[in-house]
Amino acid sequence: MSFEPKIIGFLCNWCSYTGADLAGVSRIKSAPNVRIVRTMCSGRVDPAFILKAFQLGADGVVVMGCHLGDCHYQEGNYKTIRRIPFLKRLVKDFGIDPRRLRLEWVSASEGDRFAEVVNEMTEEIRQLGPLKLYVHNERKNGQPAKAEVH
Amino acid sequence: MKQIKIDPITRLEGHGKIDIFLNDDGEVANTYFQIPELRGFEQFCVGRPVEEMPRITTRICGVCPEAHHMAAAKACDAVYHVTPPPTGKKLRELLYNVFYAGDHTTHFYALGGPDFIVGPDAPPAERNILGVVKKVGLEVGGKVIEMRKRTQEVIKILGGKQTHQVTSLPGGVSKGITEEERKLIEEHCRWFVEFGKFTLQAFNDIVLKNKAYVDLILSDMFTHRTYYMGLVDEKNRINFYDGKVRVVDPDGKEFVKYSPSEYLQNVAEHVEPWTYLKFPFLKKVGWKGFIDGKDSGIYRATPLSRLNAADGMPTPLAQAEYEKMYSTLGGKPVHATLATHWARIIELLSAAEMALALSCDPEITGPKIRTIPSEIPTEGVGIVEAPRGTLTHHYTTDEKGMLTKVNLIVGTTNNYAAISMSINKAARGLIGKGKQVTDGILNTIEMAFRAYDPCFGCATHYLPGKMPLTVRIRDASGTVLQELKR
Amino acid sequence: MAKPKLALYWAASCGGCEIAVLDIQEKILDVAAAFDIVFWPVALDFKYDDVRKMADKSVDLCLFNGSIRNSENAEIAHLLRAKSKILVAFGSCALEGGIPGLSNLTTKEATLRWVYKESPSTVVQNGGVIPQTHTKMPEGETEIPELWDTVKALDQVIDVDYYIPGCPPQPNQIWSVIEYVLSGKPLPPAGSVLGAGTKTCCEECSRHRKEKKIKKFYRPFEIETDPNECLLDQGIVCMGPATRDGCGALCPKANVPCRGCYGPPPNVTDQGAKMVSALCSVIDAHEPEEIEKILDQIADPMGTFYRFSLAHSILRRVEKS
Amino acid sequence: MVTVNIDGTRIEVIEDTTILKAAEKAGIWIPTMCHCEYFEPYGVCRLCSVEVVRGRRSRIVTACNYPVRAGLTINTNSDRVKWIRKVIMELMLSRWPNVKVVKDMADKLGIEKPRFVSLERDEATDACILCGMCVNMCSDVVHANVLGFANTGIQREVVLAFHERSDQCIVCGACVSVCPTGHIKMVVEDYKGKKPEFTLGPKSAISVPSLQAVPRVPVIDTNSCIHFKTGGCEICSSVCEPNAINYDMKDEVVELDVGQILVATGYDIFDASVMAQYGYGALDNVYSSLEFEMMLNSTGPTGGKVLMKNGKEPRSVAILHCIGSRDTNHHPYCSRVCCMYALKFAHLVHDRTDAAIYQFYIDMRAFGKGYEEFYTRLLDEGITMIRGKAAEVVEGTWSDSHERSLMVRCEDTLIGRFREIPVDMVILCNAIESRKDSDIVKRLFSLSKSPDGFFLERHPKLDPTSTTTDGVYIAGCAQGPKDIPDTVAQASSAAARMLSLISKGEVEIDPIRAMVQDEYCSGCRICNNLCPYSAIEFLEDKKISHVNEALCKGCGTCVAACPSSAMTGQGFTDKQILAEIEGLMV
Repeated sequence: MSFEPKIIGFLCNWCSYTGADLAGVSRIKSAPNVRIVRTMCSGRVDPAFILKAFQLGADGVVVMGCHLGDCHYQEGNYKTIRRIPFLKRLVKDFGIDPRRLRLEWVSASEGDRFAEVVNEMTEEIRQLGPLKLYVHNERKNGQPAKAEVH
Repeated sequence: MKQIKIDPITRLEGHGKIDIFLNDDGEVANTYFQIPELRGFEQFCVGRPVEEMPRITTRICGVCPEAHHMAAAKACDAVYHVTPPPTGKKLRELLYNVFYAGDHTTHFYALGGPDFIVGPDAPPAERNILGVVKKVGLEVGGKVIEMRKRTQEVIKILGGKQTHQVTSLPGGVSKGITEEERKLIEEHCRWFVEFGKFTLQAFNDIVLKNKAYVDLILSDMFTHRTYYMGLVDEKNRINFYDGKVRVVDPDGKEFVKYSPSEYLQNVAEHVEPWTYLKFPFLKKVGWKGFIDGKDSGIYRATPLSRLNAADGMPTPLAQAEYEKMYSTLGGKPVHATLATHWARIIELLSAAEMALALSCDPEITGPKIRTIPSEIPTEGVGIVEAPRGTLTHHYTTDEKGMLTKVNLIVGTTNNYAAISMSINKAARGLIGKGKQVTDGILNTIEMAFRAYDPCFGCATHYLPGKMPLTVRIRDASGTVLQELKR
Repeated sequence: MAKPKLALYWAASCGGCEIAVLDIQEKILDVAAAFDIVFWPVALDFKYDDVRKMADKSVDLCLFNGSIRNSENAEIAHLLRAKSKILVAFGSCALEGGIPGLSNLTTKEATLRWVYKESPSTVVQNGGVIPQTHTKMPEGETEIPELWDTVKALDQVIDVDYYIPGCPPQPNQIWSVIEYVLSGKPLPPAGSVLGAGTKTCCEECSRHRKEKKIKKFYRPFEIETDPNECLLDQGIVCMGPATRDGCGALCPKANVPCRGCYGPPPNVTDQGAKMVSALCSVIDAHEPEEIEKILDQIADPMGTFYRFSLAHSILRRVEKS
Repeated sequence: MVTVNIDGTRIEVIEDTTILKAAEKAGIWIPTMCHCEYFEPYGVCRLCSVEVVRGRRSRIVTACNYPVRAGLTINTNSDRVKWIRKVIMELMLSRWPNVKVVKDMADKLGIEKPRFVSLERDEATDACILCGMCVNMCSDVVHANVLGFANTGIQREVVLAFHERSDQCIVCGACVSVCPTGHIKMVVEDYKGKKPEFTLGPKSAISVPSLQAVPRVPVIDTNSCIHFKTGGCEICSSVCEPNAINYDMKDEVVELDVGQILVATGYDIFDASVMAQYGYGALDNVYSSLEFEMMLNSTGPTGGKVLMKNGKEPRSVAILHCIGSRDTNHHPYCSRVCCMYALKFAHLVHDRTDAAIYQFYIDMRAFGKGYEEFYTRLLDEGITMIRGKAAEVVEGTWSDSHERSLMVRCEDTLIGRFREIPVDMVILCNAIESRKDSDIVKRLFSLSKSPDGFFLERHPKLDPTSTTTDGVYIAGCAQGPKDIPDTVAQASSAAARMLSLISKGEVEIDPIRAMVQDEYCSGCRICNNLCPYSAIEFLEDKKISHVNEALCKGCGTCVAACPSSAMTGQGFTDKQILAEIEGLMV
């Protein structure tokens, strides 16, 4: 049984989420590994969400938003390009391969691109293998537990 | 083979612990004074911006954060090749001297004092600050607390926070003082000087007038012939904040005098597998194990050591007391560990005088408090005299000023070997075949190293200031034969 | 009626918290008067065994400071938890790991290697010695606790009833809590933070704040700052906005930026991530390269944003590579 | 007013009107060869010479520029006048025997053959007769001053200054238009670029933009108008009696505050010239649907006649479906309207000509009400339906002659044969595509586009007229190809939606909004700058930030940025999202 990466995807409501929807409607094949969280704008994605996703066992996180200039809220995604790349560094400092965190622009009309990104990332993460973090030891049967490992 | 555990004594980075091993005929085979914890600042500070060190290293010790704050600040200056403007330097020194006065006070009254003022054999229930109050008079307790309060107030003004100061930056300090603040500080400093005089007077009346005490001080059990280390100014007078490190040999002759950047040529650290704390020694003499004398690299860095290593005090009143002490105890150097208490209160007075002088210095309220570094940061060593020993901070950074190497030799560490010896000596003298291990024994052992005011004794500054101590005598199998609790 | 029983303990910490307790000055005598202090190794001669002998829940209030760094710390933490009715995580270290928590940036191995083998002043004989938990000495075996690889906050090891933040907690705050407890008023819901506000450091900071727009970051020593303007507005990374109030904004008042010792505000899970989000948002640039350039000026993000909270952050520690 | 007597008739005219005008008024013809309404008469041809009698004295003057005075007596027909004209005409005829205007004038004046033989005899039919009208036009009217006379006597000639072509010439063609002999010609040199969108017949600088234009008034194309180039001409205003022409009129931007907007920006037609195989833009008589539509228009350039470039009626017409539509290389979608207008074209061509009509289709989509019926009716009209997309259009020859014509090649999938069909005219059914500038519009209203490039509706089934932006609606081909009834339906529904809101007087907004929890906000002002709708204000008195819920659109950027999490996003709170993540990870 090969390793199936768990990827959390934060999708902006207006472009990427619609794009993902389109991919579905147009029956475009894409890996089932990305589990989608819808936010109104990629600018809503708090770095803490991403770290939390890793903490809870996500092998990768992808944030998708409108192309620059296309933001439904004028410039929400400009906040995103300031946060995510910097968070990438932080994630790297935490010892997590920065390739596990992605920022992608997918517009409402790019169902195919959505699928492409998802497939590509799934493959990449599969290559990287499962993410092992110290915090994972703190979870027992899904519930946070007092750490056993030192 | 029996084993005696004393646990916990108290702490530096954990809780001190004494293992006393008895051989089969009940004689002390050996003693191990263990420091069971390590927080590894040297390692996790790597990668931090060097200018943050004065704010990070304060957390090494919450009792003497000022010392680390200053050592770090001086190391930063060295790293950035800047000299603080006069006002900046004086503000730091003022803060430091006030801290000294406060720190020595609490130690003397809460910890060292009781042994003498109340008496070493007095029942432990009375051998604490309250006992001191009873003996010296009610107002003393209040005075001690007020001393703390006043020093804390000054420190808060100069350091930004009472504990874990923040104001020192590479090239100076972040905050100057107003004339109003200066006035307030000056007033406090005058009070400190008075308090210093009062303390020496009390010591004089109660201890020196008591032959038994003087004998105790000079007794062999509390004597070690070692090297002595201390920071001195260009006139070889004691200086807590700045200057060169001077080391004198057991005969009191100058052995070496080096500037901070040369510390590596002169000091090295020995590692033992049974404790997390390292044992510094004089590199040029070498590590010969836990023995004293001229051939052993073991040295001491205590108030007494500083007095031994210096030719005098920087201030008049203290200088007088200095001379008095040596004349009383038969000239330099003094090897009697317990004399450290005396030396300590002389330093107290000196620090108070220094502080007063600085607080009256017209430059102290000057506007130029910081020089902005312009050179590429490289490497630097900062050394100050912590109340409990010479404190060394050594940083190396990349061209951005991010730390690549950190090495620290903390005050008490200097005395670790000496303390171990003192304990060993005391134990050997007290525990033996047929001798009952009594409370008195515990206290005497305690006195042996309490004099060093070890930083893992910081804790014992506290009211009511009794050293917690338990002795369990176990046989080899570990079953407790006898338990003693004070 | 009998006085309530008070216990104080420190694990891996610097002792500053205890000093802070003393810094309530003369009121310390009131505390001594009001409480029956049953355990305070730094001050009173009670031993672990005494505590072990106590009945469960016999201690009314336990102030626990210091992070959990070795087997001994953990053991006592569990012990005191069992014996105490109310156990309070006292100070940054107990709350969120504090400065020692920065050890989670590195590993136990690296630390031991540097301290006992590589540091310039250390003498390395025959390959070097590293302290062992058990050492056979000629006279017998000595024992010291095992150093942990990861520093933990107290509530990662035991359940904690209340939290008092600060490095150290400010004396006035400590006193206000003690006063409250003595007053016998009903206690706040378990898990609450005491001795601090619900807002942020900015609340207590008197500096004038403008709409945030940052073009360049400076390090505290690089510029002369205007004592009346918000430090962040002047490009100095200040943790104030993401730090709970209660300290009285002492650091900004001393012209140095806040480093976040009072921990995250009530609703924030991860102080560092929050600060990253906030800071990045106010960068005044649109071009990726330019943004990159500005963000590069932030020295040591990990050590700054997680100065006190790393051990209690979402990811706890840096993964060993 | 003065009274004059022309050939015995007395007429009243305004003083100083020229004799020529006066005579015209009296209905008397005076021959001229260099006179033109638009510039000052300068009497070079002398053909308009008349005899003016004052008292006893009489003299010959040129009628074109001689002002009348009270009591003048004018003879336009005296022997003396006739003789003069005869001589002038004979001289001209002898020099330019084959120039039409000269010959015609000679006939008019009853001259068969000149008595002279000119040394400068010029046989050309389009010789320059030195009337100078071009020169005057260029200088007096156009103000370009490019043309002028050189030399004198028989060497006289019209030239460009220094015989050089000059940048002064704006190629307005005014000289061409006045040249009586066609000596001056417009020559199009090195033709560049694709042809202008619509090219049936010439178009003047001032014209009614389209026949359906509202208001239906002419506008001046400042790019081609002479006046806007040289400041000259102004002929239109000189002929416009109500003086309605105003050259100073400028475009003005009018700003309106509106609560709702209907985006009905329509469509562009697919540029067929990118499909070289159909020869659009390269071959004559290959028209786009829109061009042909124009041709069919009764008020169009051909008055509704179906004509080829050469003015003849086509003998056969090919209508090619799906040019750019249903074509993976261009637009995969069906443009929906082509099949039906193609049938309409066929019907009208059938109506107005005897041409044979071929439809090349992939398959017929007559889906609308009454459409299928129309289709069957067309079949009865005898149109040839060829199932198979035309492969290419090439130049060919007409079957029974060597006459050049067009040839459509295709595979007839019904008979499974490859066919070549010669036709005179080809009509392309261009695809409907989104406007070139639709991206700008899209950003302006923060809309989204579907892959086909048309604006995206909020929901394809349940909400086809409104968009993701509150208060902005779409209708017509901006949303996707559709025919008139569908467009009208969609537009009306959008209008209804908007009206309902107006009558309601208040708008409902999503509950998804950011909100500041005052008890947690310390006014660090991180959020203040983040809101593109400036919904976040800083309350100086309370020293905290506040969200104006009416302005907030709920993007949540400020929520993510708030370092104290005092800002919370209703509907998307940290709690909710974190719970969601947890749910996803188990």
